[in-house]
Amino acid sequence: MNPVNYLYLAALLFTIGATGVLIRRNAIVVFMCIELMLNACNLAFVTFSRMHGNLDGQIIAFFTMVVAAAEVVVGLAIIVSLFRSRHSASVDDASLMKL
Amino acid sequence: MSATAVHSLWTTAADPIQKIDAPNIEYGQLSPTLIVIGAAVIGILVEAFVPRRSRYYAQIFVSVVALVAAFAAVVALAAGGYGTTKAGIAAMGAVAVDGPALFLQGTILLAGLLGVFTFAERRLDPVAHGNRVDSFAAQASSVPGSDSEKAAVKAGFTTTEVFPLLLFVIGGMLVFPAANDLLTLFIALEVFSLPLYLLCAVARRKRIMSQEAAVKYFLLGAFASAFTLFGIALLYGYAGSVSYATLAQVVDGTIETVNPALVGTMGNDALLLIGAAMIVMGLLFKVGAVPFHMWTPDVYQGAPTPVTGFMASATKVAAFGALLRLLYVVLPGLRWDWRPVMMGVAVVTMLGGAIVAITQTDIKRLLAYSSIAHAGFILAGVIATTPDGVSSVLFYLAAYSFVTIGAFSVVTLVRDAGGEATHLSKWAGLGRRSPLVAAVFAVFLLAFAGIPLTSGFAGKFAVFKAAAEGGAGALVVVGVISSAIAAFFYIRVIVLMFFSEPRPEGPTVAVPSPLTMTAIAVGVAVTLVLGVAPQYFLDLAGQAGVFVR
Amino acid sequence: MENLIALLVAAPLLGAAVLLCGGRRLDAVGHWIGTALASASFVIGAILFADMLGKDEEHRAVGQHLFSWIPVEGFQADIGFQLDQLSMTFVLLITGVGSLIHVYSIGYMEHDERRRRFFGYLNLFLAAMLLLVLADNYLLLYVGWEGVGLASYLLIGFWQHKPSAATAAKKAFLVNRVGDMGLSIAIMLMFTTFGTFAFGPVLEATGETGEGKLTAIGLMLLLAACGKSAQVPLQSWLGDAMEGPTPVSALIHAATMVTAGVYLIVRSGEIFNAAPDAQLVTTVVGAVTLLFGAIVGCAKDDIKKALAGSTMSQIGYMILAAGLGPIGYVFAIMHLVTHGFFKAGLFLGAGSVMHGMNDEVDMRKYGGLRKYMPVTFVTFGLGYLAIIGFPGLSGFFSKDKIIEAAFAKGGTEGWILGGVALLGAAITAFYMTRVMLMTFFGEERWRNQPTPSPAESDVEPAAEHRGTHAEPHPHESPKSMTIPMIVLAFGSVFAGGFFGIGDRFLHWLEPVTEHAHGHSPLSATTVTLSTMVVLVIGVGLAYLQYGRRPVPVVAPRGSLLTRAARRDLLQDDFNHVVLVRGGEHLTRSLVYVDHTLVDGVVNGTAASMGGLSGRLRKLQNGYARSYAVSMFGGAAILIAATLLMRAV
Amino acid sequence: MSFPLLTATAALPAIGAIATAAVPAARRTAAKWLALLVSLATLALAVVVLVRFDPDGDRYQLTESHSWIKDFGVRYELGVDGIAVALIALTALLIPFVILAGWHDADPLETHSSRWRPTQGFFALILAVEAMVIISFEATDVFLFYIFFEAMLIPLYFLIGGFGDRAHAGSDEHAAAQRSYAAVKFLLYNLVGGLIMLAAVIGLYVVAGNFSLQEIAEARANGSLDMATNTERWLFLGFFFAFAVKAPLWPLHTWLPNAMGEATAPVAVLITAVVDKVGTFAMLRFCLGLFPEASKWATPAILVLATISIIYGALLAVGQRDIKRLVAYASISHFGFIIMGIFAMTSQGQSGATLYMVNHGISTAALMLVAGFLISRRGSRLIADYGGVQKVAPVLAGTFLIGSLATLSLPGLAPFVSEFLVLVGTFSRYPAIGIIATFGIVLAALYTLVLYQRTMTGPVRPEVSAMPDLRVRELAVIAPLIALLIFLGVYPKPLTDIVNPAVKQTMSDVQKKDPQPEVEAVK
Repeated sequence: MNPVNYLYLAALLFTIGATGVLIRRNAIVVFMCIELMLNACNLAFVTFSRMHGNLDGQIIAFFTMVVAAAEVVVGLAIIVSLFRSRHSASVDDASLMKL
Repeated sequence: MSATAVHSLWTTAADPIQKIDAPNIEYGQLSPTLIVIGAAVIGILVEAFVPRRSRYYAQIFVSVVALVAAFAAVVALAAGGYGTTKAGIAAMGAVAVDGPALFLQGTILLAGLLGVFTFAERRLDPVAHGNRVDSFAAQASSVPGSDSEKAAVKAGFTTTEVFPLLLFVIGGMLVFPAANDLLTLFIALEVFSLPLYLLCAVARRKRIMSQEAAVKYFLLGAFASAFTLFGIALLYGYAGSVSYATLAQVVDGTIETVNPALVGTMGNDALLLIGAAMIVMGLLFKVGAVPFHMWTPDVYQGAPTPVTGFMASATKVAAFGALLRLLYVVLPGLRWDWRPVMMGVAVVTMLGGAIVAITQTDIKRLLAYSSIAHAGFILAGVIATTPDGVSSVLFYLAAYSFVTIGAFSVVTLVRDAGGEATHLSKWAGLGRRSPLVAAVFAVFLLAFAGIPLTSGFAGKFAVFKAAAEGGAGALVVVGVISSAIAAFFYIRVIVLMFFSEPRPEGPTVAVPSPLTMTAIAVGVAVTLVLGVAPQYFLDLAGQAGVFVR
Repeated sequence: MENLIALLVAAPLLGAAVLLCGGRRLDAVGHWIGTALASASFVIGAILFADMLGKDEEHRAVGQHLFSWIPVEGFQADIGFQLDQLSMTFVLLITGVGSLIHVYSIGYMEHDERRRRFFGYLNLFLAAMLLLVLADNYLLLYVGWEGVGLASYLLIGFWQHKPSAATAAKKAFLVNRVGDMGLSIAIMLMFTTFGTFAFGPVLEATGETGEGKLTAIGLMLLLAACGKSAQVPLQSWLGDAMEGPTPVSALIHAATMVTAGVYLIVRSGEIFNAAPDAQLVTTVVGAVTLLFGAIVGCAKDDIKKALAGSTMSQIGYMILAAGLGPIGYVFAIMHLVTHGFFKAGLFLGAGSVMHGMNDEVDMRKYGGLRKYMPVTFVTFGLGYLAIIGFPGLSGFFSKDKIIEAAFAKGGTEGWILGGVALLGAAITAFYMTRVMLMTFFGEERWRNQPTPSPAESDVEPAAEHRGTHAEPHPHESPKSMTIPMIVLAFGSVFAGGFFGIGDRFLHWLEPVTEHAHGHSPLSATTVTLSTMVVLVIGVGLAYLQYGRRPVPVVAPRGSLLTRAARRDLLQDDFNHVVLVRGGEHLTRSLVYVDHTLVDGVVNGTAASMGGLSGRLRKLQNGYARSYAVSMFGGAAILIAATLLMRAV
Repeated sequence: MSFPLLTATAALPAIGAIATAAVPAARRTAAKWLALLVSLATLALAVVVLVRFDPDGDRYQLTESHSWIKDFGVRYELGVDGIAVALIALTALLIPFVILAGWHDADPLETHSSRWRPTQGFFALILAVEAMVIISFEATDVFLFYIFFEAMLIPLYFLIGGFGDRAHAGSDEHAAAQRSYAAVKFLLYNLVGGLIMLAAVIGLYVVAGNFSLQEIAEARANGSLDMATNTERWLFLGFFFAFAVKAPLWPLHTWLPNAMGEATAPVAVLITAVVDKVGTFAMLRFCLGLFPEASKWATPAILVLATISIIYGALLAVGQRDIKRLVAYASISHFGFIIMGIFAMTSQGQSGATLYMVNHGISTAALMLVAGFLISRRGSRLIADYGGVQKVAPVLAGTFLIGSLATLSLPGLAPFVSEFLVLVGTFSRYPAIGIIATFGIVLAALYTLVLYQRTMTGPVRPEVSAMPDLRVRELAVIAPLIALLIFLGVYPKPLTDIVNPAVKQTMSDVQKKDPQPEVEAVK
């Protein structure tokens, strides 16, 4: 099957993720959507790697996973601490600072 | 592409992998980064093994030594001609060691050093239970207002982790402007972003706001870096490589051996353009350009002021460095596509930042918006696409970062019962109560406003001149107009400090330790020196104005 | 010898400087210093006069160049003097009458604690006036011109605590400034036309330029003359100027300064000769003013204002004569001199009367004063006879000649001008007789008059110390005042004859002004006779009105003309409504415009900027997701734009 | 190389400013004396400049030239022509009087905290302004000029906003609000002007490649640098705008009345008599020097604006109720004359304009300082609050009158010479404009005499009945100024001798010849 379709899939996933970030309130969910976007990127990388026949893309994918993991660590830490002090994970509640 | 072609690709890809020869790393040329990262690791070990009482001093020692050493290394490299004649690519093409890189690394290291000083400041907050305290939470994990927090304060805990975190940030920033392939760029981006998110979250006072700032910064930052990553993917797809050199050749169409498998994608400029745009967007987010600026005010306000100061200066330096390299090394062939777009961004950034700042009432938010406006000015220099443009931007960044750190350090001094008194109304009559502090802050504000004889003017003149020579006269006019608008609110603060009667319940000005004093003093000194006799530094920036390809 | 010329000016200038900077320690001797220096410059004048008489006509004009004043590329202004017969005439008149009036003032201002300053101002005036008549170029003349204006401003407003005085002074200066504008424009025109504004070169070169330019210059000079000499339409200030102390009115507003306009025109004779239109306008102005002043003079009950009207009218005669060109110049100057004598005398007389009457100025409260102040009566009477042109006295010769010249102008103009001049003579006779009768004859209306006097509202300090406002006790004035009056009386009696008989004055002045004998349609005798006739008529009418019938203490309402004349023929009202009110409205509205419009635009921009800012910052609503939206949108735009750039 | 006289003249007050600021809080009087001495020393140096300057020598003399910011093509180039020398002398002359007149203006109030040292600040700022003004007169490098042209706003801003007129109608808060409004308005107006000029300065660099007045002039002369007509016009407008704000020219004038009204009289003098001259001076040196063609192109419009300023300023002066604002509007009218003289493009006009700058400086100083003394006595700026002052304080009234007469440019006083020259110069090329402008002299008489009448004459008002006459210090301020007014009115030759050659140079810059009289009169 034509690998280009995987690219379309990747784009689709990326868009879904982005949309999720825009519409979901729960910080965790938002964060998961971001993870989804990262994975969309991974898919794109491996697809291109496959198309170009060089391995860079696949290596980058590994890096991306590591970065994603690190992001999870930091992100969850922050979100959890916020949750504990506010008893809510809604990103909309966190709007003390504005204007 | 046809199935057979794909098959052939597959077969080639499936060849038994020949043995990988070990990469050769130019440790000397990478030494600044290595030193800082290493120090950061040591810092972690310190956290693990050194007893709590002496950690603080140990950490300061490690950080300061590391940063000084790294700076010395940078100077040595520059002196060794790596900035000019011997400029080259290191680490198997991953990192460039050239003029801009070294100049920016030097700037970042100095900013970092001042950052460490402000981080380590322990005289401002009143002594709690016999322990001097800094601007960071006693125990970041404890819930604000909870008993555990009180206990932590009582026990005199302090979050000394901020120092290694800071070192990691600096390490990432050192790589960021030097990154010579997209992967390194991305990694560096994350390396300095993630610790920064954490640093935003650990304020001692107003912790809720601090955490909120961290969340916002984190979510939006991650969102932005996702875009960047996707952009990288697309560029990779376009050129089949993430190395700047190759990309540049492909973009220029000067590549000699075209891999047949790439013909299909290389023809597809959509990949290139969209990818480039997305990467640039990620960088614009970091520099805080409109419309990717909205995190700036909130984060600047919520984060602990020392962090804000460091972030405001160093992040801009690193991000603009990366942006310059990307645009000048990878995408010069695309100049006619991105220049108009960037011009648009620059215009809205300059005007937007200046206009919104007019009605701000919180000093930290005010400075945030002013930093946005300044990002616009710097973009004007970026757009010049001439060596002059590069050097002018470098100069501006150096000048700007010191003014910023100084200004935020002054903000940490003005305090009342609730910690820093950042609401402008509380600054009324500061000039009457403590003329010196007010005068110093006035100097910084005038530098921001670009009044002659301050570094701000020299920098502004440099970028506008470059832009005008680069044929962006319109930008200069807009820049001049927005400078006029911006002048209005800087002056408002000065009026407030000097011409309005002090409030009886007004804030007090804490007398800082030599650490913060150094930071402020250096800020003032650099501001005036770069304002009155900028030639030497202009020369530096001028020599450093050439990227290695 | 000519190096003395500078001293003429220097002496009184020194006096002014000393007296004004000297401070209180000079109070005791101030008046003596002032008088001494004034007389000194008279002596110098006399010496120079003697010297001049010694020379033959061609070489009488002498000059003295002091130094280069404003040397600028293509523009040369010098401080230099020129003394010819014309200037000399004025020098003698100014210093002579001036010195007399200094003497007179010693007595008149005796009780004023600011007497020193008064004399300082008088000296300043003398200096400026001499500078005016001695200057050898128009710019320096301009300096004197405004200098006398300043002096007159200071002296009219000498009793500054009286609002009326201050206002009058300001008015005088302003109206004069309008005239000065004319002078400065004239000078500019000369500069652009001739490249210079020194008398010599300009007047010699008149032939080389078009009549248009010259007419323009002439009219501008005339404007200046109107301001200084209180000619219609700029005459309104003279009446109010009577607020000043009487010696000032005598010296500045009768004898000397107000005649500067005549000097200017006669001095610029060549220009006017070459510009008939300008001349015509000049004669018209003169004729109109002549009647205007006379009519006003008939209606005023304030003795000084009546005399002021008369002054206006007499100067009208001179301007008229000057407008006639070569046939008139000499007579203009001659009348100027004689007028200087008798009008100064009359004013001093009036002052002496007021002096004896608690500074009462309303003639209706006078009457029958002749037995109380005989000297004043006699001198005043002689002055009276002189001005109405009683045969043999000064006025007779000088005025008569002017009327003759007016007819000699020829054509309808001639008839009209001549007629007006005659009519003027009649009215002059009328109002002067009126003054005479009301003041010195009739029953003593000042007895048991209801006090306080109307002068109460604004009392001169001179009166304050004289205290009592009860019934006045008319008495003769001290010697220091009577002697100058007597001297002037001599002048008013004999000057005319001395000048007129044998055309002495004509020959004296001819080399400067050149003289042409016009061909009068009427013989000299006819003119003289007709003058006599109108004279008798005028006096007769006045006698019937004021001699036979008792004069009411309170002025009757009077005819429309009378009421108008009392108000200076409504000219002031016109000014008030049109200029003052209009000006006030203009400035007030401009202030408004400046504040709302010019300033408003800027403030408005600032405000709108603030509003925009306020609206934009609403976008910063604190919700991370909306920030994300903006980023997403931004990214979309960025991508779209990039693609678009490629597309186009 | 010889002793850097010009640098010294500018540096001395700068150093003095720092020294004065450093005087400890308690030693207030010492600070005053220090400032006074420094200003006098500066005056001495200025006199040396005046002497060393040879009117018939090169155009720019006592020149100094050092490399400064190579990358911006900026050199530290100083040099003076006759015009600059005259104005430097004026500045150095006026500052001591300003300091002396403001002797007590900045004494701290009880309310001030002990660390607040207004007095030191006040005099230090004045000296700082002097230094910057002087160097901007000396600069022959556009960028160097620009830097100080802009930088001098800051000390002035603090002078206006920080040391307002204590005789203010209304409460302290109201006064403070008024003050900071005036200060901000002043700063923003001039800053905007300056920033627009900055754009033009950059443009100039792009076109010319350096900022040296002489080099650019030469380059234009020998054709190696030719600006496109439009470029030149835009650059000209950029420069002129800034100078017109500073000057100030209608309709950019509205900051001046506020600034002069709210500032203390000495500071007001500093603004209008010294600082604003930089604007007009710069028109003469930079607008005409760098952009002759564009200047000629813009002349008609500018002359119209100048004429409006003359009449408009005078009319508004008539309408004012506040003494200092009245003087401010009078100054606007006078600046109209100066600008008119500059752009009339005749020798008389430009010499007149230069003389006008000097004379206006002196006359306004005289009038404004006396007004300041008057105001400080009564504690009010409103004309209506005065009356009959001449009876209780004759000397004050007398000096005030002389100041007024100078303002209405009475012949015999200095301003007359310059005003007449300007009028003649304008008239000879643009008769209509010359005549309209002449109306200004009538209006001038109106507003000055009305002011004098309302304040000084009439019955004595009870509030002023106890008013003391001028003190020795105040006389020491006024007397020399008046003497100077009279001297320059009678014998301006020394001044004209210095100025004329410079004007000839400027005329040759713009390649204009004086209109010749139609008749060459026999001399």
